[in-house]
Amino acid sequence: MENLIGLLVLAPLLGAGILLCGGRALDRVGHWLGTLLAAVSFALGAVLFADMLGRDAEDRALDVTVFQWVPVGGFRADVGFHLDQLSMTFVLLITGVGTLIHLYSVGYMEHDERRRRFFGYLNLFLAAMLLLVVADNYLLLYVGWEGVGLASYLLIGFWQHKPSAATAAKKAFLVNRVGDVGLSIAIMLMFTTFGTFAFDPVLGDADRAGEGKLTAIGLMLLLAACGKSAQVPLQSWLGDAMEGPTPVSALIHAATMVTAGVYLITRSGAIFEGAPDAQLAVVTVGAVTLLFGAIVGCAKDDIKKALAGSTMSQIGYMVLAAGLGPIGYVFAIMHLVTHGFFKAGLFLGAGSVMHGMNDEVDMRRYGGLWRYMPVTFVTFGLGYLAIIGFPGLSGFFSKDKIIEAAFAKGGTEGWILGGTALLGAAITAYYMTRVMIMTFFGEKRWAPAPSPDRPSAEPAAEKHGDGTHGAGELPHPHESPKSMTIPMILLAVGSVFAGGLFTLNDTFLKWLEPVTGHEEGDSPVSALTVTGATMAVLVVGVALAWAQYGRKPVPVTPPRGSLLTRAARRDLLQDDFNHIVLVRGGEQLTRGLEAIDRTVVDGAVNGTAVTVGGLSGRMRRLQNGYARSYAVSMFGGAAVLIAATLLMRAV
Amino acid sequence: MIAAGDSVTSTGEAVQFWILAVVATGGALATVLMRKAVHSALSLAGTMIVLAVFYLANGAYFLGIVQIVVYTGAIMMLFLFVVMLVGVSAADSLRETIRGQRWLAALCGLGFGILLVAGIANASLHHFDGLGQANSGGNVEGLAALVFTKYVFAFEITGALLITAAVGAMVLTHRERIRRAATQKELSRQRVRENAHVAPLPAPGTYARHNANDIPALLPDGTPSELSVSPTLRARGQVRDVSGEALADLAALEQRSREWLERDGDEDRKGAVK
Amino acid sequence: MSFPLLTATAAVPAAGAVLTAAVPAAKREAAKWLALLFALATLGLAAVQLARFDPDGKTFQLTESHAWIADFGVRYELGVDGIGVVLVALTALLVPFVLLAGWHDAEPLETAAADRRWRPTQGFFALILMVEAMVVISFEATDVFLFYVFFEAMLIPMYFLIGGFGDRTGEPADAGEAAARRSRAAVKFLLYNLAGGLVMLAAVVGLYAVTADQLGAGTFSLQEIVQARSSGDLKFATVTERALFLGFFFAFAVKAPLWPLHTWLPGAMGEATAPVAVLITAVVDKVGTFAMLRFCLQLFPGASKWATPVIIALALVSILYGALLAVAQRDIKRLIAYASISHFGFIILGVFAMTTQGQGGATLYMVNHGISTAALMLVAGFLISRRGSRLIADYGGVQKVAPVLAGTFLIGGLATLSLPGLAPFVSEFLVLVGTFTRYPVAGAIATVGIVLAALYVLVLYQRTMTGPVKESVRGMPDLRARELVVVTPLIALLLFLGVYPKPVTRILDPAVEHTMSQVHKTDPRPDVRVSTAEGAK
Amino acid sequence: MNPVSYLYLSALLFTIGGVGVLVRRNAIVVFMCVELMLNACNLAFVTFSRMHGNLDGQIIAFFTMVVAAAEVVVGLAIIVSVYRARHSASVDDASLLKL
Repeated sequence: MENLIGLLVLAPLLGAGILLCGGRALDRVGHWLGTLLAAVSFALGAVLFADMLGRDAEDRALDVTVFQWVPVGGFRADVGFHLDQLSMTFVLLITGVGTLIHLYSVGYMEHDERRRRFFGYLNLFLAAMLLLVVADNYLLLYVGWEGVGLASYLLIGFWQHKPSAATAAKKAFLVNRVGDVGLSIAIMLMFTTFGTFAFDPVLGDADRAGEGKLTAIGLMLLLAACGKSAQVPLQSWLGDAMEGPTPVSALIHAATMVTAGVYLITRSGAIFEGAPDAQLAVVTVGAVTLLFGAIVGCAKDDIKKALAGSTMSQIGYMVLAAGLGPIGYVFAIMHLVTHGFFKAGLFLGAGSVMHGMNDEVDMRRYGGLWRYMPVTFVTFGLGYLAIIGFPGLSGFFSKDKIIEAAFAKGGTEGWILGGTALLGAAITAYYMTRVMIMTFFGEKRWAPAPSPDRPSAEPAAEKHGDGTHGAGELPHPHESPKSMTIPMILLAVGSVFAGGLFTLNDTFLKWLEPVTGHEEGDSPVSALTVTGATMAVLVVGVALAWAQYGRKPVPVTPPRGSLLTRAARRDLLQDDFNHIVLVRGGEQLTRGLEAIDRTVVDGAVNGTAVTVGGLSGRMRRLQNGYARSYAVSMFGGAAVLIAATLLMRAV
Repeated sequence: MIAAGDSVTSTGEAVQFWILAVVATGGALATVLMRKAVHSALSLAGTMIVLAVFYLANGAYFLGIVQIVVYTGAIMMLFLFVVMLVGVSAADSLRETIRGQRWLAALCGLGFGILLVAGIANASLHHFDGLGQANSGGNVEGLAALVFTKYVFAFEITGALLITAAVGAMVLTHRERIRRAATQKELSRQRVRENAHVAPLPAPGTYARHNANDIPALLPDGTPSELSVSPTLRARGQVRDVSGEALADLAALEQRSREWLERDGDEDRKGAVK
Repeated sequence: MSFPLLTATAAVPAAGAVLTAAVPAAKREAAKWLALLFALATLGLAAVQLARFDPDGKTFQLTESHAWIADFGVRYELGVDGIGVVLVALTALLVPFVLLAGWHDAEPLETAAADRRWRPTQGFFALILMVEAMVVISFEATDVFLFYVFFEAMLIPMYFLIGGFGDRTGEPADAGEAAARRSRAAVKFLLYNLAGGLVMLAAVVGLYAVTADQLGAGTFSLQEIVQARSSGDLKFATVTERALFLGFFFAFAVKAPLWPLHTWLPGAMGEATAPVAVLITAVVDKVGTFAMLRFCLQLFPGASKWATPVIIALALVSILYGALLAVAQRDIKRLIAYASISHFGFIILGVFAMTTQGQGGATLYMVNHGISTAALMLVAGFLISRRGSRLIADYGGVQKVAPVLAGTFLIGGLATLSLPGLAPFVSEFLVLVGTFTRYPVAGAIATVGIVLAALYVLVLYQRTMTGPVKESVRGMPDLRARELVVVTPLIALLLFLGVYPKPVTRILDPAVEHTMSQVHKTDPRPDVRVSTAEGAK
Repeated sequence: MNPVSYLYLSALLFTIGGVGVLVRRNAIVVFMCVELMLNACNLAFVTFSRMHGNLDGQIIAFFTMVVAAAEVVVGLAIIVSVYRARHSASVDDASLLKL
């Protein structure tokens, strides 16, 4: 059984290898091969899951060491896997959603000449992500961590001929690297503290280390999580990452990779529990991001960027929950899974809309699409209801639990966090309703297809099957092919029922409890009150959005808006801050250093050379070429020699 | 004449030394200071003869004779030959061209001399053995005994050196003829081909009062023709220029005739006025 | 007496150099194949060395020892420890690729074709083999003087390689100016390294004086000195030891190169052809860091400890400074040169962290950096040879026209930025961990270097490979078969060593531990003894 | 008189010869000055020979003479050939001992 874990990772890795190294011969079957291997991975995951269910709750973890990876002195890193309930949850989510999105991509990327490579990258991502969640030590986790970063880089920049895509990819990788610095320092700290960085000994003995060390490790892990999960202050890359193809946004930047930070924090729960300060930092980051993402999501007109803001905000919820400690871990993961379903569904829906709308991403040019794309409308609508927490759907259960847990934190802190979470729920309802209304309802605001000289946002679907409409024509919205709708339908099913299934009999709680532990907080408000409040803010949010966008026509050109709106459109000025401080400052710094290198460091060297050259130029004049002149020197030298001899004799 | 184990020489030798030392020093100074190489050579020869006398006085009879015969007689004559070859009349300009050379040389010389003198004065050389015993079997025999026993290797090597030097001198001064010398016919053809000096070169000056190879012929305008004298003489600067002399002679002749015919001259003038 | 394997490993390329140089002008192709044959033979010998080397055996193995200059105690003494044997193997491995990559780099100019005596091709290949021979013997020498001789002598062929052969950059009008710049770079390289070498010579003489004074007979033998020092027969005065250490270190720091002695490297690497640049940074410069481990630490452990804080500071400056300047470069090769300076900072940091992980990582880094820089630089060289320009701004969208070239360039770049899964990651992380355990602040600062590495690599990739296809790169051919033969094994090796570095660490580890024991340093102990005792499991 | 006076005279002649080498430009004269220096040395050797009572000094002086003769022969040959080539016997004209 243990050996299957390795195969789980190897299957997509093999796919990546074949697809990327194989020549054009694979162009015709490559995408199906990639999908097949993803499915194989899912099947293996399912087998392992079945096997795991067959065992006792306490005895479900599987451990296997494949080989010693880096043995140097006391430093031992192994390639070993640890599959427990937490990892299993992720494995199923990754392979399941991953397979669906592979399937979706078959249709979505049909006309891209580099489709084979796209599937290679997707497979690479799956392998890295699986490695991340099944690794049994932090260093191997780090490999997966950077691996998904690489896959994300390659996929965001998949349409490399678009400078914006290449820049976005670079930005994503760089911001992630900043986070990675945190993870690597955390690993180093673990090594100095524990002499190892495998999960078992580190987490088992975390309580024996000093609080200071644990806080330091915790903060570094948080930095890593911030980078990967796009949390404030490292959130700026996620919006730009929407330059990638939509399936990528759905899989990597919504359902799986961005939640790796939550996995990391949950996995390292033992460390955070020993470091309350670090936990405080985690909940702070979660709460801030939750609002930050939500506000950004309200202002964006680009459908994908609005969804990206939403993703940020939802992950904020998860991080907040993970920061609460044992009272929140389970709900963080539960929200993560349900979010994986509905957000992937929403993105796929968005992709489907764009597919039918000449790759238009501006919601102000949509409108009234429900009539033209019924399947997309229904699945997107179910996802929408799930995310805003409509009673009975997935999001309702998971989000509700998180808000409860936030209140249960207790004290002023609890009130603040709970309040924030509630406010976030309200804003979520508002911006999601806004997206829904602007896209599917209201009058048509379609605009002609972009002219060829304007780089298209999603070049994948440039050549449509019928090939009827070119530049300057109005789009003809149509339903997407089966390969795209089937994954959407399946994900919609997930987003409707997953939450209920998990909550029924506390299945999910019992499933995860052996790994993460769980305790009930003593909430100052009852669960019912929380649910009521959540419903209330939900209604308020939806109503506000309806009042603003549903009752009167949406202007095609965005109004100037308030100061906050304008700031939110620019990602709350984070990018401007980065640009001024980091980019400009960095440019100045490197240019200054370049000048210093040229003038001071190299200048000193060259200066020495010039000085010596000048001196020898002067000295050279002594060499006038006249033999007699040299003879004088010889004669004088002889005299000096004699004098020296005599002097030595005298002394 | 030579007292063994003494510290003072005889008075005669002292007198001889003081007189001849002045001569030798004078000769040496003259060697350095004379402008013409010939004079330098002669002064040097004088100094060498004085040194020969000193050798004799010091009991080095063989060396004294060799000094006179070989050094003064042969080597100095060689010098004179070369001086003649290069040009006996060419006098050195004593103007120094290298800045500070003369000062530095004087300074170094002075310092060097002082050091040498100081060194000799410091050495305890008050006693001398004399050569009475060494020369007892005859100076030449004594030298021969040493040369052919103790210094035989050096002697042999010196022989090799001399031969090498002789060969070297020949090699250095010998000019290899690379091509066959052109015959007269070929030379004349070449002149015609090049259309230069088809006629023979002008002969050197043959004047009423001068007809020597070192005097250039005069061109019709009175300037000397460089072509008429040997290039060797020209290079040595030994060409005598008589162009000015002829004109001066002419002027002197006119002057004298005018003086002699003073009246006629006046008459001429009167006639002219008339 | 057994077969002198170590001598043979150096003698074969030397003989190859002589024979290649003697090939007549018209037989250029034959000269190339001859040189390649000899390089491969050397690789074979290096492989035999690796096979015969027993990691658990004595420190120095396969030793050879003959009297050389008996009056001064100079011996022809060869021997390899784990580090030496691996670096010999690295050198022998890279040179065939360098030769293949430079296959057409030294063709005679059309204008000079008439001159039948002009043989640049033979010269180029012979010089590379000569460098190989000298580098190999430097890695093998256990006599300080012998090492010094070849450490200096390799400057001569390097000088001619840098000064004599440059990129073909289209415009013949610029040729004169380019040649002048190249010549300046070569002279700078030579003077810099000679200056370092002279300081070292003084220290070598000083070492002899000390040993002659205290042991009765002067010696240059590393093993003898180390033994005498550990047995107490040889005691350096503190000041003397420090002075000698600085003398050695200065030369190695120039070679390595360490900030602020680095300014020769960008010029030399920028002006030389890509294969020669690889030779500089991947092979020749390794002698500097290798010698720090072998000579500085083992001969002068006390002084090494004394100088550590300053050297660590300089290494940190190197890491950040090199990376920042790499970001600012407009010239592809200079960018890679500055990146190398940053990487050498990591290596030196690891060496002087004085932990098993640090030094093990640093030695592994030498190997990995050699391979990764070779991959990146050679692909960059292929790119440059296609367009005839080194300026980043002259490229754009290459990915579209030459996807394989772009892909290999990206992999080389990712290796340079130490992506996990590729070889340099393992070594870089080991260095960081090793440093961190003893100097947490330095380790943390050095970690910033990995962000900057990502910055310069990705900026380079973005500007050259992505974006709209520039007119100037349109129609650019993709990698040819010969070029693929060069790049593919390097990339395979990067992947293999990234996933399974154990074969190399297995050999390096005992040697590193030996060095550590010479310096009397042990690893810091972790705060918490984990319950499962030793190891990660 | 003490024979040391010969040594002083020898020193004086040597110095004069040395200065002559330095200040004269005519190669022949320079050679003569060299000869003068050699002779001064010979005088010293002969004097020492007398002081020590053996003939070794005279032998050396003898060899010096031979070597001087050889030197003069070659030197003058060189002067002649240089003169032929450059039409000058000045040592300053051959100022090629520089870059």
